[in-house]
Amino acid sequence: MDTPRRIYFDYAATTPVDQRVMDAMMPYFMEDYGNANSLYALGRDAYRALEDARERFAKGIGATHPSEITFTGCGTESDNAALLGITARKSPKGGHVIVSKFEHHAVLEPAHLLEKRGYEVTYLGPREDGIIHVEDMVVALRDDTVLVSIMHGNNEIGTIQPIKELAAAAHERGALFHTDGAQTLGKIPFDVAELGVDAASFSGHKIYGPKGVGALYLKRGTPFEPQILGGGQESKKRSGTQNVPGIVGFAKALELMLEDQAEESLRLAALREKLTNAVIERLENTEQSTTVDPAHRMPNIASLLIKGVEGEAMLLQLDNLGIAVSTGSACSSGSLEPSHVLLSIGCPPEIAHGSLRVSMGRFTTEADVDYFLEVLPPIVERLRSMSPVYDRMFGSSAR
Amino acid sequence: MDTPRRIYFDYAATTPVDQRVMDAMMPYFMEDYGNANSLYALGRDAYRALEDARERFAKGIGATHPSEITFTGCGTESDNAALLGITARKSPKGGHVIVSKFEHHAVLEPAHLLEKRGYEVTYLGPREDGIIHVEDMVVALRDDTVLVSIMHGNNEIGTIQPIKELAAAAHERGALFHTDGAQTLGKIPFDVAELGVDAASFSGHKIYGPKGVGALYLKRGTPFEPQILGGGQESKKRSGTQNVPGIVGFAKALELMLEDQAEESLRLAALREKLTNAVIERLENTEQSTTVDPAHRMPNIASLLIKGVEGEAMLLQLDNLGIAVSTGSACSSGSLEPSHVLLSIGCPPEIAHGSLRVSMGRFTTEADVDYFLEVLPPIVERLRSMSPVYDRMFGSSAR
Amino acid sequence: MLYSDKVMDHFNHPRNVGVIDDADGIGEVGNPVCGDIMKITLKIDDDKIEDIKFQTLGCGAAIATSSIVTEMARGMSLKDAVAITKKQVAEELDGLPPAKMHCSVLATDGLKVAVDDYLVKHGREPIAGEVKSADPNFDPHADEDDHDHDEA
Amino acid sequence: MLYSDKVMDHFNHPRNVGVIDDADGIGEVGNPVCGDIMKITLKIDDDKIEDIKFQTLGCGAAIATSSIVTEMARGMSLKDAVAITKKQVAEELDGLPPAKMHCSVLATDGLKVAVDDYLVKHGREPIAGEVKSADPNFDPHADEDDHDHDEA
Ligand SMILES: Cc1ncc(COP(=O)(O)O)c(C=O)c1O
Ligand SMILES: Cc1ncc(COP(=O)(O)O)c(C=O)c1O
Repeated sequence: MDTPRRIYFDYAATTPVDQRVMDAMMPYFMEDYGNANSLYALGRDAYRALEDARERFAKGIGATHPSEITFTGCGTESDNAALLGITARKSPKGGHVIVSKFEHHAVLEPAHLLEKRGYEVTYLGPREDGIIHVEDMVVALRDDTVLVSIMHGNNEIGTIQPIKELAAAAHERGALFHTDGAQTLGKIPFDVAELGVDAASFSGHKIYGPKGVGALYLKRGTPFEPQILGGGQESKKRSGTQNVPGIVGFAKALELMLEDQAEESLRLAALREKLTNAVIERLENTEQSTTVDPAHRMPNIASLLIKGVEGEAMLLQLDNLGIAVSTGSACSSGSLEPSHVLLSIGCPPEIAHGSLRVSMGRFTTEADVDYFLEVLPPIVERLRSMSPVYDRMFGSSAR
Repeated sequence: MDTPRRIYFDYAATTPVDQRVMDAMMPYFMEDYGNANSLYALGRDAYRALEDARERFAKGIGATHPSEITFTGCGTESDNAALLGITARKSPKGGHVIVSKFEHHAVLEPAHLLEKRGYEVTYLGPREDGIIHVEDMVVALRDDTVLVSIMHGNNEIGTIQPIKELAAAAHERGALFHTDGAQTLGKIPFDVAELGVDAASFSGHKIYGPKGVGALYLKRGTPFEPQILGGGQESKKRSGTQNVPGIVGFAKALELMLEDQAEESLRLAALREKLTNAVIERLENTEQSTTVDPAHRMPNIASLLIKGVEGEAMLLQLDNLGIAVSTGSACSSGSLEPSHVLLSIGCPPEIAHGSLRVSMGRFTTEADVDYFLEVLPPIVERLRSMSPVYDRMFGSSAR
Repeated sequence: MLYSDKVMDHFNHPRNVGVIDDADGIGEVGNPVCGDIMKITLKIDDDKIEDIKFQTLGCGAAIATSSIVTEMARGMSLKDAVAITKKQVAEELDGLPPAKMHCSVLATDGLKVAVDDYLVKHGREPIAGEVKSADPNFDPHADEDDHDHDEA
Repeated sequence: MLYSDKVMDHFNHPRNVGVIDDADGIGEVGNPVCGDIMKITLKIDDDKIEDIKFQTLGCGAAIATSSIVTEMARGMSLKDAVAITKKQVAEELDGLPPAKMHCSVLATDGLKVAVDDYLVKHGREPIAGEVKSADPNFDPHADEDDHDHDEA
């Protein structure tokens, strides 16, 4: 082998910038570099580019008006702003908030902060199928529920929540509804009007846009207290000189995603099914982290539990062969607990340590999947053979 | 004239990305696009680039350790985080904070928020010379003063504050000291050890780096409560997938600034003096916004008061001739009050409306200055001739 | 914030700039402390605006709205002239940025004050109603009376 | 987070993997709930470690520290072997990322438990002191005794 193969299977973590996105951004670094808030020609050009991007982004998510889009510094900032900004304006003295147990930390951490500030927070569990069920949320809703935040697509197990139904049920009790759309934007239909949400968060680098830019949809009239304060940019909703190239790139990236969303999601779902089925077939003691039907899964994320191995070791061995994947193992994050997502769906910690997330994207080919299927089994077998407890724990159970 | 001349005199607002910065960033968009928190090779490459940039940035500002640098989404975010993050950890129940009256809104607005949260805030005025004097700060300091935030270089009038002396005096009373270095970084010496500050804020796009990236220096041991919460990136001080290209570009931009800082600041100061003196000589009723000596001025900012004209009108007329400048006129910002900076140094509103900031930079030439000096007088004279009150207000006074 | 082409045209080439020396009506409104001040002088014949000129200290929108209002009012009856609304002025300019809408008030107010100035001088009832006229405290170099438009 | 080249070398090419069938001392520490578990088997002669093998379920650092500790301990006296510190293990690997320092405890603990196992079996006083041995509740398929290392 001359050049080692390099296969990227971690599109859910980040994506390369698409060449066409890069081309769209380029003029705004060195030529049309103006501050969008300046009145002279260079500033007006930047302003026009910014507002054009806002319009296209708004259109891409089905927003009624461009002013409903606030550009931010990243998906995390958008999530933080949604939770803290909406509660601070709607119910500054406290109240009840619901978030799901398997939200991204960008939602969970501000939820913890809200608790410190005197709000009550319900952490709503998914069922074993990896889905947040409307009936469960309805039970958790209270008269003083201010805000519900439930993610659209889960970044680890790839399940899709019934946002439309959840949002409607929340509204029925007078609560506002936010969804974290970082993983689903552009990959499956995401239309704020259709979903009926009041707020939604997005991140540029998940869809072949640049890092360092995010977006927050706030439906007109949604109460919101800005979280980054200063010069009053973004209609006072987010201060700081706007990252014009990043924002232009983000809008372009979204348009590209939408261009072939239907075909691409079918293509990826087929690859996901092939990969998942083959792994389970070829490797004993291996299963999907949830058995929910494919209709409720994101097309691009395969979430596997490889029992009796530790995720980081598997990841590093795959990396030796040029394959980039991710794991919910605690050891990969330096924490003691494995992925809170897997624990939330009832996966025991000793199994969660061996989780493998294979996430695919624009440049994934069937050959990549084949190569993965070729190299994974020997790696797993070798690691299992090095384990002092594999036979004891799993040896008899699955044969 | 074939191509109209285009002269940029608003470097204090934003700068073009330098070609060498662009080159440094390019590999991280489409090739080394990994998430710096991922364990596989692509992630490790990004991590290395990130930590290398952090080290170089730390060195560039004289920080003792790279971990003292937290990268953020913009200068505004850094300022917000410094004010809110330090107070929240050091004195969560309230206390006394001092900021100057002519801080950027990115500092003033969080100061207002602190007031709402029960802190007492002293807004310390500069003297007429446009400088915050140590003696004045000493009078304002109290036993319960938690934090003082005074900017290094003022973005409108270009005065440089005696940060070293201010910080030392604050420390003597047990207060922490933050400075907003967005305008001075790279332009005049900025060494956190020499200045003795506990925290400092910076913005990438002010020094030929990209928009959408900022930095916050926090001296080791400085109490700090993170303001953007989530996955725990940046040693838990700022969550969100790091903008690797932006950060790499920012570090490169700083290095380039430092390479020729001494010569460049002399070159620009000479241009500034030439421009200022010539404008005052050629146009009646015109003066600098402060008479402080050049040693206390940033080399690149000329701040002029052109009496009897309104700043936006002047700006747009200059723009017609291809010249981009800025003004502290209220009308340029859509607010009713003209620049709080000019008001803070005792400039009457009717004069402040006619302020003109000419800020120069890497690509400014003497020919640019000459062209400006050629076109400004007729513009001012025409606008003054259109004013119903110019003769009445200024006609006799300055002849 | 963007100005329409028409605003920029009127800003760059303002119509009817100046002062009518033997004006029949004079209106001065605004306040230099707020950044804009406008003066309108009228020549009136048979309750019609025969000639109109303006001077304005102010931003792009202030100058453009002043300019357009002189074009709109020329030839109008006094009654029609004072009925011009700020919305009409903005529309005539193909719109104004929201933050600049207040500038169109300056222009219509100046016109109203000038018309009433004419009527009052001729012993007639003012028809424009209350408007904020120029702040009498703005001019440090002038006598108190200098800028009282009723007597200018 | 970056592993040193030496960590990666020991992770990719772990030394002394396996189980000594007729081991004199056996140590099993860690807990699959926490993600890592390590078993060390020793062949001991004249209070010296003649042979040493390990098995580890765990992350890269867990495997590498297991591997290096077997190399360090081989040929050592029992007294010296139990004195190996986690710091020495980390240093021998050219450092460990801070978040992974706990892994080096696993390796030294495994060694200590194995040495004491040998001593106790031979009616002697243990010398390693208290260490956390494998959690007896981790194995749903085994009898309680199966994984009590004292009797394995
Ligand atoms: C579901 C979800 N929400 C939020 C984020 C945060 O996005 P960013 O890292 O761009 O801040 C991510 C990705 O990391 C994500 O997967
Ligand atoms: C002094 C000062 N502080 C803070 C900022 C804010 O930086 P940014 O717009 O990059 O957030 C700026 C520039 O706008 C500035 O000049």
